[in-house]
Amino acid sequence: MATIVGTIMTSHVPAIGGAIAKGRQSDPYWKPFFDGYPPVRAWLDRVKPDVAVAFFQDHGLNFFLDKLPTFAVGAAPEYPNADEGWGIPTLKPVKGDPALSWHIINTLVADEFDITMCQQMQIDHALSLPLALLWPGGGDWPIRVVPITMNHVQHPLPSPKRSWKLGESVGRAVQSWDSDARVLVLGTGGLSHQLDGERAGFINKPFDLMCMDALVNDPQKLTRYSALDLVREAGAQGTELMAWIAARGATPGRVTKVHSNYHVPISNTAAGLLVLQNEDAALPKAA
Amino acid sequence: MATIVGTIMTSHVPAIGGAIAKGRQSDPYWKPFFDGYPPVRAWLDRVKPDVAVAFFQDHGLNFFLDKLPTFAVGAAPEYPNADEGWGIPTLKPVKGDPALSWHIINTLVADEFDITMCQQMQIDHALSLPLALLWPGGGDWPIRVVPITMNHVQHPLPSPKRSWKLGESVGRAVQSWDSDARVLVLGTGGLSHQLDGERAGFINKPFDLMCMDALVNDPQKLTRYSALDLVREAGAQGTELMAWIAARGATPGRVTKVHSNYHVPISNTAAGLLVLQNEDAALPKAA
Amino acid sequence: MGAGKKDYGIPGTPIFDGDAAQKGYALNAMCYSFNSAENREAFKRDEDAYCAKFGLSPEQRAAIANRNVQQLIAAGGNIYYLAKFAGIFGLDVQDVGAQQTGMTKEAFKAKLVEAGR
Amino acid sequence: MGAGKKDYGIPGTPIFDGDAAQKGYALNAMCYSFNSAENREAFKRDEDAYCAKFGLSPEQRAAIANRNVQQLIAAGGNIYYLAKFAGIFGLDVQDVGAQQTGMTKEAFKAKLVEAGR
Ligand SMILES: [Fe+3]
Ligand SMILES: [Fe+3]
Repeated sequence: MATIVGTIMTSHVPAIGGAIAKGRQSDPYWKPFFDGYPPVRAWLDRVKPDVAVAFFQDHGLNFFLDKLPTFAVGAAPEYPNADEGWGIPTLKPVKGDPALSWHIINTLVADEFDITMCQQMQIDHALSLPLALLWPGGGDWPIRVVPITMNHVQHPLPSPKRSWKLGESVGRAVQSWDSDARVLVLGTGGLSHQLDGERAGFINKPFDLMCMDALVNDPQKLTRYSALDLVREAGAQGTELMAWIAARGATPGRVTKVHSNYHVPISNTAAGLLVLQNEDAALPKAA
Repeated sequence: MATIVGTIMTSHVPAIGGAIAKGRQSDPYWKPFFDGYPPVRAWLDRVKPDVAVAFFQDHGLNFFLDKLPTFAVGAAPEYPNADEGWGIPTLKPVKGDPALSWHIINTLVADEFDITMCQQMQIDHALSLPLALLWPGGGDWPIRVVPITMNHVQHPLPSPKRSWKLGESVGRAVQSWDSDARVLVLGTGGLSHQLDGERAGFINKPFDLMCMDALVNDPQKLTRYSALDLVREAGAQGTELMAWIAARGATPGRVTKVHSNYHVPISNTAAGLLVLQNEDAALPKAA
Repeated sequence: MGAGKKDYGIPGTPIFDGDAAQKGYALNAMCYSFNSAENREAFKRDEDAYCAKFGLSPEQRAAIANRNVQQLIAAGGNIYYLAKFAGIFGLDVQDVGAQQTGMTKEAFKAKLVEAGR
Repeated sequence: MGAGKKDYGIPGTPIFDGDAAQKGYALNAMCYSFNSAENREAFKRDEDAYCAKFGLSPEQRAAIANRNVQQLIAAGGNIYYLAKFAGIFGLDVQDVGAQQTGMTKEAFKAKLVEAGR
C-alpha cells in the first residue's frame, strides 16, 4: 500500500511568482518568506515523495459561476498552468497520476462526497507556486500530482468540518492504494488575509498562530468554526485555511512538526508554512 | 412556508419528443403510454403547483467528462432546451426560480452535500419531455423549475442511499422556504433499460413493479441497493431509478398514491409513472 | 466488453468507469460536440478532418468509420455520447441495440415487447 | 457594502453569496474572460464593444469605466474575477486594497507591516 510521508501546508499568492521571476528572493521584503523553504527542501530530499495530493482553491481559472463545484478532483494525465490575467510567467505543466486520481474518486464517492470529476484541469498559482517553492530552479517537476479544489469563491462555502472529512476520506484512499508510491499531502492558501471591502488588508496574527499550533496537535478543534467564522477571524479570503484543514485531515496517525515559518506581510497576506512528518511511516531519520 | 403538494415520477426517452411532434399519441404503439398522463393532468389542475423541483440526469448536454459533477443544482433565471444531437424539435425554455434555487443550495451545502452550483444550465429531454407530458399543447410552461442533476454517465455513480439523502435535504429546504408557493417534486428517468452491450434491450418487469410499490410504502428499502446492484437488476441505464428515489426522499410525511402506469416498451425502456400526494398538505379534495 | 480493465461481473454490460473514461476521452469529446447541429454538419462534410481535430486513436477512428457500436464501446465510447453520433445517421437506440445484439431491428423490438408480458 | 441583500454582520466585508452572484453574473463573466491574453487585448482595443458583448448593466459599465473597486463590488463583482480586470492595468491586490480603504499604497503597505508585529 502507498505511504503518506507527511504534509506541507503553505501560503500561495501570485506575487511570489513575480518575485521568483525577478530573482528577488534575497530582497529584504522577500527574504523572511523565502528563507522558510530550504528546510522543507531538505526534508523532501530525505522523504522523496513520488506524488502529491494537493488541496487548494481554484481562483477563477477552471471554474466560473456558470458551473461552480464545491469540491473537484483532477484525473488528467497533465495539468497546464496559466497566467490568470496578470501576465506572470507560466510555469511548466505538472504530470498527473490518473490511477491515484480514480482511486481517490472511487473512495470519495463511496464515502458520499459529491465531487466533480475532472479529466481536464488547469492549475493556477495555488499549485504552481508552491511547486516552484519546493522544487525551484526550473526543469520538470520531480513529482506527479492529484489536484483537489475547494470552492472559496462563492458562498455557500463548504465548512471546515466538511473539509476535514474530505481530507480524511482522501487519506484513507491513499493508504488503501495498491502502490509502493510515497505520497505527499499538500494544502495551500491562507493564512489570514482580505482583499475586498473596507476591511481589505485585515490580518489576524494571534488567530493564525493559534491555527498553526492546533494543526499540529489538535486539528479537529478548527472544525468547530463555520465558514463565516473564518471570514470574521481570518478575513474574507482567509477561508483558504480550509485547504490546510483538509490536508491535515488526510494525514494519518502520529505526526511530528518538522518545520514552520510565519511572516507578515507577503502582498496582502499573512504567509504561513508548516511541515508535518508521518511518524507511522517508515522514513529515513534526519542526519 | 412553502407547501409540497406531491410528487410525480415518470420515465423520459427522446422518442417521446418525436411522437409528440408527429401527433402519434393515439397510435397503438404509443397509446398505452400517453394514456397514463390525463389523470396526472387532472391532479395538477387540482393541486396547482407554482414551481417544480426536478431530479434527473443530464445526458451529456451540459456536462462533459472534462468536469462532470455528481450532483448539480440550477440557479438560472431560465433554462433553454436543446436538440441533443438528434434534431428533435426544441421545446420552449422553462423559467427558473433563483430564490428557491439558492435556498436549496444553501441548505444542501449546510447539510454537507458537495454540489455544483449552476447559474447557467440547459435542459435536455429528461426535463423538457416530462413537462410536455404534464402540460401539453405548447405555449409557455405554467411552472417554474429548479433542476437538480445526478451523474449516471460515468462511474462511480452516487448511491441510491446518497440520492435518498439528497432528496431529504431538498425536501427540508423546500419546507423551510419562506414563500407561499406550492411546490411539485419531479423525478424523471428509468425504469429498467439498457442501451449498451450484448445485454442491450434488457428489461426487468418484476423488479420495476417491486420498486414502484416500494416507492409508495417503503421507499428506504430501495436504498439498500448499490449503484451496481441497480445496473444488474434494472439495466445499465436503469440506475436512473435514483432520480425517483431522490424525489421520494424529498416528499415529506404521509403520502397517498394518486395514480400509476407501467408499460413496456417505449423505445428500449420500461415506462413507469407514479403520482403521490402529500396528505399533510392542505390540498383540495378530488371532486 | 467495455473499455475498462475491471470485471464487474454483470454479463453483457459495459461499465463506463475511470479506465474507460480515460481511454475514450477523445472519442467522447467528439461525440459530445454533436450536440450542435453545426458540428454535425462539419463532421458530415469532412469526417477525416473532424476526427483528426479531436485526436482520435486509430482504434477509435476505425470504429467511427465502421459505424460499429461494439467497437466504439471497446474504444472507450460512452453510450450517451455515442447516441449523438448515431443521431447523425438518423439511427435510434433500437438500431443501436439491434446492432449490438446481432438481431434485426424487428427482432429486437419483438424482444422488448416480449419483456413486457 | 457587498451586492447581496443579507447582512452577515462582519463589518467592511462583502460576502459573495447567491444574491451577489446573480447580480454580478455578466460583470464576472467578462472579468473571467481576462484569463486569456487575447481577451485582455480585445478589451483594451475597444472597451465599449467588449462590455457590450457581455451585456453589462449600466451600473456595471460605469464601475468598469471608473476603475472603481467599491462600485464594482456593489455591482456584484467578485474579487477573484475583479483581480483579473485589475491585472490589465498592472494593478496588484495592494493597489486594490489601498483604493478600497482610501489610503495611499504606501500607507496600506505600512498597515500590513504593522499587522505583523
Ligand atoms: Fe489564494
Ligand atoms: Fe434517460
